[in-house]
Amino acid sequence: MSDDQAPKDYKESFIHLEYQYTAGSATTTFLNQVKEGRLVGQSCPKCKAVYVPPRGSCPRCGIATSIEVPLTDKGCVESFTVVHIPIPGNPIVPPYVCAMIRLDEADISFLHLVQDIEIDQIRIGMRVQAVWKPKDEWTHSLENIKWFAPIDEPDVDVSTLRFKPS
Amino acid sequence: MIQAGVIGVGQTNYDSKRRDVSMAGLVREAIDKAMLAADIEWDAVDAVVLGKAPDMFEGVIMPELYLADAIGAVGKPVLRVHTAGSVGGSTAVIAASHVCSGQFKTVLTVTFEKQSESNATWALSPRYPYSPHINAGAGGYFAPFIREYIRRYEPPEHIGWKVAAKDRQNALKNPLAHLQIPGIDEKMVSETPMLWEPLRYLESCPSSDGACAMVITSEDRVGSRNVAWIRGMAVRSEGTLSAGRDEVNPQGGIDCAKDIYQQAGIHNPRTEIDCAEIYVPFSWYEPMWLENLGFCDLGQGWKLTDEGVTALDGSLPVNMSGGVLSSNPIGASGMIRFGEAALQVMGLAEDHQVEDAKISMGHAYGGAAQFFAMWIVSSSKD
Amino acid sequence: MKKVAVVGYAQHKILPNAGALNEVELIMPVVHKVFNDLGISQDDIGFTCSGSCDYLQGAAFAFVEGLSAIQTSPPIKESHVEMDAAWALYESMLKIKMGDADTALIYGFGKSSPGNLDSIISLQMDPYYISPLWPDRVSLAALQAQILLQQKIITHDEMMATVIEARNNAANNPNALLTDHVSEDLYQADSLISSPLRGFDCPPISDGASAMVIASEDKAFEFTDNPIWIEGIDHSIESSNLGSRDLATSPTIQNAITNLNLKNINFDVAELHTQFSHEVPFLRKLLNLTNVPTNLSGGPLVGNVMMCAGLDAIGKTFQSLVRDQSDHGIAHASSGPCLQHNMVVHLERHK
Amino acid sequence: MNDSKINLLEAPFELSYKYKRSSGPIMSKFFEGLSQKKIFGTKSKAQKVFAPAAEYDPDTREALTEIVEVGPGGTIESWSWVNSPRSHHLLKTPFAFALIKLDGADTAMLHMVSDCDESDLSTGKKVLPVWSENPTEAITDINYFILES
Repeated sequence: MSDDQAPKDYKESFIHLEYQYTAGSATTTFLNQVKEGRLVGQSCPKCKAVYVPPRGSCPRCGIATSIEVPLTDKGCVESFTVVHIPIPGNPIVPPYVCAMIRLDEADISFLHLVQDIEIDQIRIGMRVQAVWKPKDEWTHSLENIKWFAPIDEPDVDVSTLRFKPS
Repeated sequence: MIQAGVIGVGQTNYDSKRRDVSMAGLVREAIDKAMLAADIEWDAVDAVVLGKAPDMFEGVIMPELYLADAIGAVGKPVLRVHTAGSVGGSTAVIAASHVCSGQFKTVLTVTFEKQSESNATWALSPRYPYSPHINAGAGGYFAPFIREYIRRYEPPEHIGWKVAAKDRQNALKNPLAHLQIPGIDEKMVSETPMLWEPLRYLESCPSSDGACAMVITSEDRVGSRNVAWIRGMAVRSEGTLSAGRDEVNPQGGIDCAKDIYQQAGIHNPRTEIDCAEIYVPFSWYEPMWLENLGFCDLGQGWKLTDEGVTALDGSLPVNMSGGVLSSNPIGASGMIRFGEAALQVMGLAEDHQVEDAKISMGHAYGGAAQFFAMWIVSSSKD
Repeated sequence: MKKVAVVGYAQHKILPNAGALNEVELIMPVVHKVFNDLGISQDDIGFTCSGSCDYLQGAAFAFVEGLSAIQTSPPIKESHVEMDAAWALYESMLKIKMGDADTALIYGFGKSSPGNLDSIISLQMDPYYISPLWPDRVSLAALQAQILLQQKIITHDEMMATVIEARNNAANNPNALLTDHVSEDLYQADSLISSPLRGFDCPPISDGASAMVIASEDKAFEFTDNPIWIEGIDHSIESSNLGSRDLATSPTIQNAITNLNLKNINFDVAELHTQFSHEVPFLRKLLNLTNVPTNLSGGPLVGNVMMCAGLDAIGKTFQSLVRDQSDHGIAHASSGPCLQHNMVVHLERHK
Repeated sequence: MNDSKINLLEAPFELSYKYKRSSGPIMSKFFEGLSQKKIFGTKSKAQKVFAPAAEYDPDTREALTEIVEVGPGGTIESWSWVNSPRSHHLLKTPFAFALIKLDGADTAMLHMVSDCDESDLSTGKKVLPVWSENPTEAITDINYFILES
């Protein structure tokens, strides 16, 4: 339990717990599509907000998001940060760009990487598209998308992206 | 509603590692100080309310069970609150609710974190199946919101440095504060390494061990004690991944602030509130929250910071104690804001006292800027 | 002080493994059910409070995920206890009594199937002296059972009768997880997990969620013709030092009896948060419930959703009083090893 | 959303951390003692002896500071026999969790009893600690207790 190198002022207490993760139906459905290279969101039957990745609910309305909405793998950078420090357990070498990616037609963003561009050229509103791994490496994970890369389209005014219920 | 007030605040000294005490010892240190300040004995305590952030920080599940003896709760009701980073604030609100409901006369409340027991990033970010390696810690999560604030209102770059330097200068007047950086100034902050653009090392909160406790009592038990009257308190929550949220200026924060101002009869917070302890874990959150809390119009918060309004000698001092940027035992960080607000109107803030402070605000937020807890305390009852 | 009534309650069917359902998918149906029963929506709710435990499924901030099941636009007054949702009810009641809200939604959820509950519960113990020995929840409960048996406060036969009765009662509970009949022979043949507790004496690993709505005196009759009043509610905790407790009695239950003045009330029904069979006769004797129908739902022995089973005891008592038009019910919620933290609720049908 | 037809994604994961525990002055003395095969308790103002050394008296709520030596033998107050140890148990052969009141103490200590049969156990039986050969100043410096022969 304790390790001889440890300084005198604390003792190590090892806690090891094993779990079985189950993804739930909304996430399973989404990741099954991701494995085939498709991004499919879900929309709220009431306010029509489109969620990706879907988690099975619209927290605005407190109801299930039952309608599947196929999405493109294009979108824009809603905002971003440049990570300069190594994060324990994260194999990506800094500096790298972690961005809020808002897919076209989606009403929330998710975090992903942006590459294939000089870091100081990245800007809010920049248009990007997913760069997928080779098909034979696809699994049930958004890591099938290596990162998002810029595409030659005019920037978006992100203030127009705010969701308005229909 | 039954009137309630804070009659004692107790804080440990905050440090990166409080290896001199056990978890129980840490919590008890704050409690002993709060009870001494309140001048009460154990038999006066009717209930205990404990708050802290995720159990995974210390690897102790539902720690009120293990801490029952140390927090003096045996034979008494005890409640354990967990509302993410806002927990210290919501714990204070719930403790006060115990009194305002009329169920209890005097309540002891305590919050803590012993972050040195684990690594916060690990404890919060185990690698779950199917999830990509995107997590970049709390700073990585909040930095994009800050960048969006900067895009909207185009403040100069030094605003973040200024907040970071100001709060650490205040910490030099608070012997309990974790970070004590002699000679701290904007230049020193600006020369520290970039962590999560636009946040530099010294623009980010530390990881601390510490505990904060308060004694809250009803009007009829105050006696001749020095008291910070609770004039308004509220909580608000938003859904995490909810379409239409504005993470830069969350509606939950706006609504929560309006609620406490209305309870306290405050029409113009900028002129009527003498000072505020606001949850600022990353420098830019000072101007962002000043706007969210209605101290100024949107886009004007950075100007208040820039003009020195929020400095200890400004007209609206913010984070006189040094704030979260100087001490951050996560589970307690919100209650420290609430307790420091109380100390100001009790005139007990010593070297970081705002002269003649009569009305002050305590604020905490947590999660994805989605959980809010706030209160207004005053030296006068009405 | 304002009076507070329980006006609605819904429980998810208890599942051995709700794998297909994440926390949102467990919570949302019960919240909708209780809203639909009352003809209300989140807009009618003044305060929302939940109970859950991160470690059950191994995810920090499980409650944040769970909140996605609730309508949060506009932002809501909301809080969370890392406790059984019975304590979320307690907090909500304080909010109503102080006038901060007229109504409250309470929900609890727990999935014990993803992890190893035995080892998880070890981490509730003193982290220096006890949890490094990894005592499991059954062995800890068994230490109290042993003392109760030795001191003849309860008998083996009472434990067996409790198990048989729980299974029989479960037949009337559509949400129960275990409904198979257990005979005396079957019980006797069951192996000891941690003596004196057999498998049948322990609750099943359970997944589920429940929701409740409570309301102030002013609002209760707007929602229902059958409000059930929280006539009394009391909770307190015992020492964390297991070896300093007298496990043959329960000072916290005694506190509740005194504080709620329970001595002279003739209860029609009781639901106890008794996870292990020996706890049923023990608490029935302490609470003077020997002749009171107890755990008509089957209780935790037929379905034990962690962080929810205490709220369920209150909810089931509410349902009994409404269904049977009876007057007085008593419910119990508990937390910690060997009934360390106990809540007792006196529910009453008439105002 | 309750579509049982889809093949659910499932995968194991683990939470595995080394926590760094600091014991404070009272428990540090207790653990130091264990590494020297001594068991310390704490004595309250009312002369009640808590063992293992408690930091606080649950009833009077006082901080306990007076250290007294107890044991190393004690008596069983309650036990629970584990015939088939489960994955997290430290002992892999049948054993009991037991509440043991150490000689000279007024409160019991939770630990394990092994090297016996269940039928040998009863309340009031005397036990002795089996010390670890490699003490680490932890509660596990006592491997378990055995019945006094």
